[in-house]
Amino acid sequence: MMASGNGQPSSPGTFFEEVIAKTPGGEALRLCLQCGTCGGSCPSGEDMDYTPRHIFAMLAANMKDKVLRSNTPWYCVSCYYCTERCPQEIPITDIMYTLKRMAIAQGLYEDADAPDWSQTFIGMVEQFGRSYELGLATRYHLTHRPLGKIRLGTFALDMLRRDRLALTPSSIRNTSQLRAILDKAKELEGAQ
Amino acid sequence: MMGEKIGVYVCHCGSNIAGKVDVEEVARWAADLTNVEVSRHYEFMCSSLGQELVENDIQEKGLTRVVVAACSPHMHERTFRGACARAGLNPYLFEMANVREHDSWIHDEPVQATNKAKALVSAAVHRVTYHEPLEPMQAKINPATLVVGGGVAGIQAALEIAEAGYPVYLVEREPSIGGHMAQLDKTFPTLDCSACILTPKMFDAGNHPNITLLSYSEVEGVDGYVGNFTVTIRKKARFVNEELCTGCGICTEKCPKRVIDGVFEAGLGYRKAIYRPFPQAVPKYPVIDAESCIYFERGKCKACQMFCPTEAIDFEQEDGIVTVEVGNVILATGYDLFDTRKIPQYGYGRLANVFTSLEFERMVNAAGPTAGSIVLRDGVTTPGSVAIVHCVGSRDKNYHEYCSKICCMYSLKFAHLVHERLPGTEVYNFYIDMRTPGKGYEEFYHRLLEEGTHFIRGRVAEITDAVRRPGEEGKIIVQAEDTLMGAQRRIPVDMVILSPAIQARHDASHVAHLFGISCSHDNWLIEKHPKLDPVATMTDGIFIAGCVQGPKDIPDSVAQGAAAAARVLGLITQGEVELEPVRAIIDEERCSGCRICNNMCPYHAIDFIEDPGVSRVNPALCKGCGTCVAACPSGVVTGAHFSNEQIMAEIEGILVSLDGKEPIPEVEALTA
Amino acid sequence: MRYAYYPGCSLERSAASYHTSAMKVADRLGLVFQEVDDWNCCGATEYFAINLLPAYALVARNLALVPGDLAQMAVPCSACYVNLKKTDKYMGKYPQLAQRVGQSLAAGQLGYRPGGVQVRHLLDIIVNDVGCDAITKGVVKPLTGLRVAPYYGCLIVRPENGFDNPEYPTSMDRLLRALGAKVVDYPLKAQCCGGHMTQISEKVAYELIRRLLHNAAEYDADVIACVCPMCQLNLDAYQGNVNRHFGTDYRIPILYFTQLMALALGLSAADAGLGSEIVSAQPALAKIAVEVPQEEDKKARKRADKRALPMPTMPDEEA
Amino acid sequence: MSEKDNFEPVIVGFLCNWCSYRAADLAGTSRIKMPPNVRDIRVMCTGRLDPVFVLKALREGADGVLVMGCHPGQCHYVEGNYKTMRRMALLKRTLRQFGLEDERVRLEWASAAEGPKFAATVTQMTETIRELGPLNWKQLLGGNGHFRPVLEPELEEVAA
Repeated sequence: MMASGNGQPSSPGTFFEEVIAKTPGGEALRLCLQCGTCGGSCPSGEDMDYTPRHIFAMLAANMKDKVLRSNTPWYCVSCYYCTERCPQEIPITDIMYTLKRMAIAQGLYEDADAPDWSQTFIGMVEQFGRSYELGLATRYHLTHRPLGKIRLGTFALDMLRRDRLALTPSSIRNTSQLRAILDKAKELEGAQ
Repeated sequence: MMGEKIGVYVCHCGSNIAGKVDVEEVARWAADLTNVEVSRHYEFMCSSLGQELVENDIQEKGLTRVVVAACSPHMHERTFRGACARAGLNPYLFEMANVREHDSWIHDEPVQATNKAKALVSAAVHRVTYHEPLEPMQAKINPATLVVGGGVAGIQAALEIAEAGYPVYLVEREPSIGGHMAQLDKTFPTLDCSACILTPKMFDAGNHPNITLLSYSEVEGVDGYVGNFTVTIRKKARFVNEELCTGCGICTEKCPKRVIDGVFEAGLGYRKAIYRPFPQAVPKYPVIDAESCIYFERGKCKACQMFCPTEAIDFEQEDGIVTVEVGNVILATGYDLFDTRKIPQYGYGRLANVFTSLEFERMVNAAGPTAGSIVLRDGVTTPGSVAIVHCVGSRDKNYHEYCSKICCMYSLKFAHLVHERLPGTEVYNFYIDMRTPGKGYEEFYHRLLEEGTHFIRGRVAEITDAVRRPGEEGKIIVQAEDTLMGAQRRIPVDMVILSPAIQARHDASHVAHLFGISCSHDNWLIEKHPKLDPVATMTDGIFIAGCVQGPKDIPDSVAQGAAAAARVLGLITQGEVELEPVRAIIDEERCSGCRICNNMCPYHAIDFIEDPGVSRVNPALCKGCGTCVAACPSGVVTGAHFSNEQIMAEIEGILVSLDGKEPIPEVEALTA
Repeated sequence: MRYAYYPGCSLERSAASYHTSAMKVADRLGLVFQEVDDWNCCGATEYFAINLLPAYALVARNLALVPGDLAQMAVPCSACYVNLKKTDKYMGKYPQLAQRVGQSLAAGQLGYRPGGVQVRHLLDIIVNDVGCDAITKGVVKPLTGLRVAPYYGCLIVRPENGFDNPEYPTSMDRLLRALGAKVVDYPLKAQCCGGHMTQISEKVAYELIRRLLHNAAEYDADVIACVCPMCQLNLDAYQGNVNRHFGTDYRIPILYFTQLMALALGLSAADAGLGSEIVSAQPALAKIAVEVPQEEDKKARKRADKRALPMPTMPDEEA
Repeated sequence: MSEKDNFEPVIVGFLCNWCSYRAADLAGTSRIKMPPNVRDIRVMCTGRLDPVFVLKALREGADGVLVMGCHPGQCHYVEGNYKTMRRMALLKRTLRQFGLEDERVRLEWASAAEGPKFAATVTQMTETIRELGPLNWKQLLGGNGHFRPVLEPELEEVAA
């Protein structure tokens, strides 16, 4: 019936509007001042293709391909410093999650490491209801990063020696209930 | 009530109303309402032609009531009441329907906006039928004025009024007038010395025959209304007899107790327990700070008393209460500095060489704790690099959403002072946007560009001493995104100056409440109109000037002080004012004397009269809120201009059926 | 005091020492923790990157499983804590999200009303419900002489949780002081440990870990105390990798705050879950068995010259 | 269902002159859009609000009543809004006994600076009433719509 506030929901269907719509509280993105507090605060900001602030300028310009192909969302460590410090209260960490989801959904990412790690992790959780470090690590490293396995080896060995890696997966009892919940959620999300 | 002749006028307000509301249709529709004699629409009702339309109809058609559907009554009620009065109709037989602010400007759909306009017009027509002629009350204006706050705005206002020949009471909370301006060294953009231009004004204010200076005093209570305020002021004990003191300063010299001066020296310097904030203080008398005085703590010392040549020290002195009668009040209570400790990532209080702007002002001041040298917290080392951080607590929804207006300019001034005093020192200004609107301000920015200041466009993320890479050891590292480069930068410096937001005084809402005016959600006092009436308030006789209304620089504060004085002088010259006759009246014949209303009244305006055993309203004290009217169990208190029948009629009118369905039968008022 | 208890996947194995010590300490402090039956993974920082609604539904299942008689839930892992707390908060803030999460839960015959469970970090419960005074009373073996760097990391304080300052938290400082330890006040205590970056970009992750170790070492910390299994894993298990990567030689043991509590409360090394840390805590802990005289604070302010300018005081400053 | 969809609620707003009326003016000057369902009546203070006004509005066909005043502690007349708070609480209790949904009568605060809050409240209130559907006052009272037994103060009868 009406827009909240006097922000003009201009040109619906643009990439910018899509990101806003897919983020709880995403409306605040319209308020970005381009002050750079996020970029200055980010612990991995030095290694990002574009700082978060830069990404927001690109979002406003609907540069979908460049944004989704950048490493920026994947280098977000979810430390929430940006969200906490943002003078306009933009849920920046949540927006990074939205960009990751959109990149995966549209296959628009350059380096597969991070998306694959997330998907491997979630695959485990959906199967067992719990995460399972050894299985996760081996599956991820064997499928995606065979060259990294040597260093992983010492890490895993240290962990195993101190009994900190489970050899068998732990599982919840009611996996069918969990599956039903997640299936319904996926169905609802797909229907949106 | 029947047989009234009502004129209805629907304003187009250019396209402001007519662009959404079908004004012709509203006028046509209103013509059929009961008692409506004439219904018109016109392009600009507030124009002289529009007003003449009303005046002619009153005279030619014998209208007995007038309704104008236009903007908010806060905008033009007075205008149209004037038109009625000129045509010989009592101005209170007029009612306004707000179809602009409350309708055309906030709704998009024309049919719905038109329907709402009809309902609002119908409400006004129903209501105005029950209006009664009222006579405004007259009040004499006491020519004395109270000015609260002795900063530059208050001083200016006090001097203007005093010069015009009228008495002024100037109340200041601190021991001396002067305010924040007295703390500053140079003023932007001209770089003239703050003390040199302010102290003569302070001296004049302190010595003017028409100004009664009440320093170290606070207002405790305010009673009355425009023209006739009674103000109670607490004069805090100075423990120094002003009659005897010559201001020689021996007491301060001999006092053995040294404490950090958190007010005038902004925490960067010390003062004694008996002190004068600064040498040019007005008045010249010192005060004893009882909280740090050794005598008050342990019962002995009295060094000051022993050395005082005129026996002016009086440990027995107590707070005094002064009551003054004034006609008008000017509030110029200024601002507080944002507490930068609320942003822990900026390190203030943890990293020694992070300073606030006011600390730096005192540091560069030749009369300040370092005699003007720019040094680190150790008091000796000069910095080789300085970072100046803009927008600390400003433009940030977590603290203050507004721009503090003066920080860009004084931050530039700081950069200039560092260049001037410490040539070769690197200066970095971190800013979000450089805001330099003002005469000579942008030119000053250009001067700083020439002087070689490094400008980094990016809000500082954090300030730390945690070393990450070589070159950072022993430095304070300022981390920010250089947004013009799109990259994170860490700049190691020796000194950081934070430019904190200016915020409303911590007790601003208390002051607003005391004087019966309102403040915004961030506690700035609210002016009557942000553009056209910036120094008046919604309460007649109370004016505001300077930073109490919002962030301002010195020229603006002075201008407001003078403007408020001009408004007050206008009222004083007028001699009398008209007061709205919106008052409660008790029908003593029917009053049961239950006294419920007596306690309801926040102004103690209702007294119980023992003899006939009824309550009576004192019209001079009543402010017309109507709380007693709503509370009276016998319904015998009438709120003039807001009577039960007027409001009941308005309710009936506003709920008029608009969708063509059966009108609601039985429209008699419930209390009828 | 009774609480529902959500351990999270890490505490089952990789952070078993956290679980063991937390349980023993809780027992000693009279806290009753009832594990949420058949709880599932919170999705860590991964699920939100894949599917939004299923991610919230996954977390909400845990909230829905909390028995009705328990109003509060204790969570030892900061990542689980933030997910559980955020899900509850967002369900309250965004009704459409709450409705769709509700529909998903209904598919598993479950339901949850936002605000139904108050999600609290274990540290919050210990510091604010039990209180440092009560803890001091229970200390039988004070950690005198042990220089402990409290490491909060991110997710326990951000996004703002209301129980501590998101930039400069002090809860654990107070707790460790109550245990008799010498608390190292170092600037990076709420900075990021790198989270899952060890799996994505070693270069980025190792640099983040290095910064923390470097800063703690600069302040002569004997041990770093942490509140999250992810932080512990990154700082402890990757310390060797970081040393190899940068040619450094950090040997700072990383313990859970509950392990230090267990020791101070007089529990055995086994009850404290000691021995599973990869960087040995032996040399550091030797300091508390042997009473060592209290050291001068390395970063203590130099005695001020009389020209020195006064320092602003902090409202929460403690002697 | 379809009737509910076409239903445009009519809500009477009682606004105090100093805060909420000015908040509404501010919303107007700021062009903040909101649904046109709230029609407002200005009173000097919400303290002037006789509970009978609310009943009158409901009886005359309003589907809801929104009362807005200054924030507690910021009343232009010192404490009129505190009195309103008490009166509204009593009124709502009475209305509840008659089976009126609680959401139909609402007391809210808005300072003169809170134009956006005013707009948000109007929007929210309109949506709430739209959900509830039209108010059938007569049916609620099971008679001719008159509310005399409760409304007319006994004193007046005695006096008459």
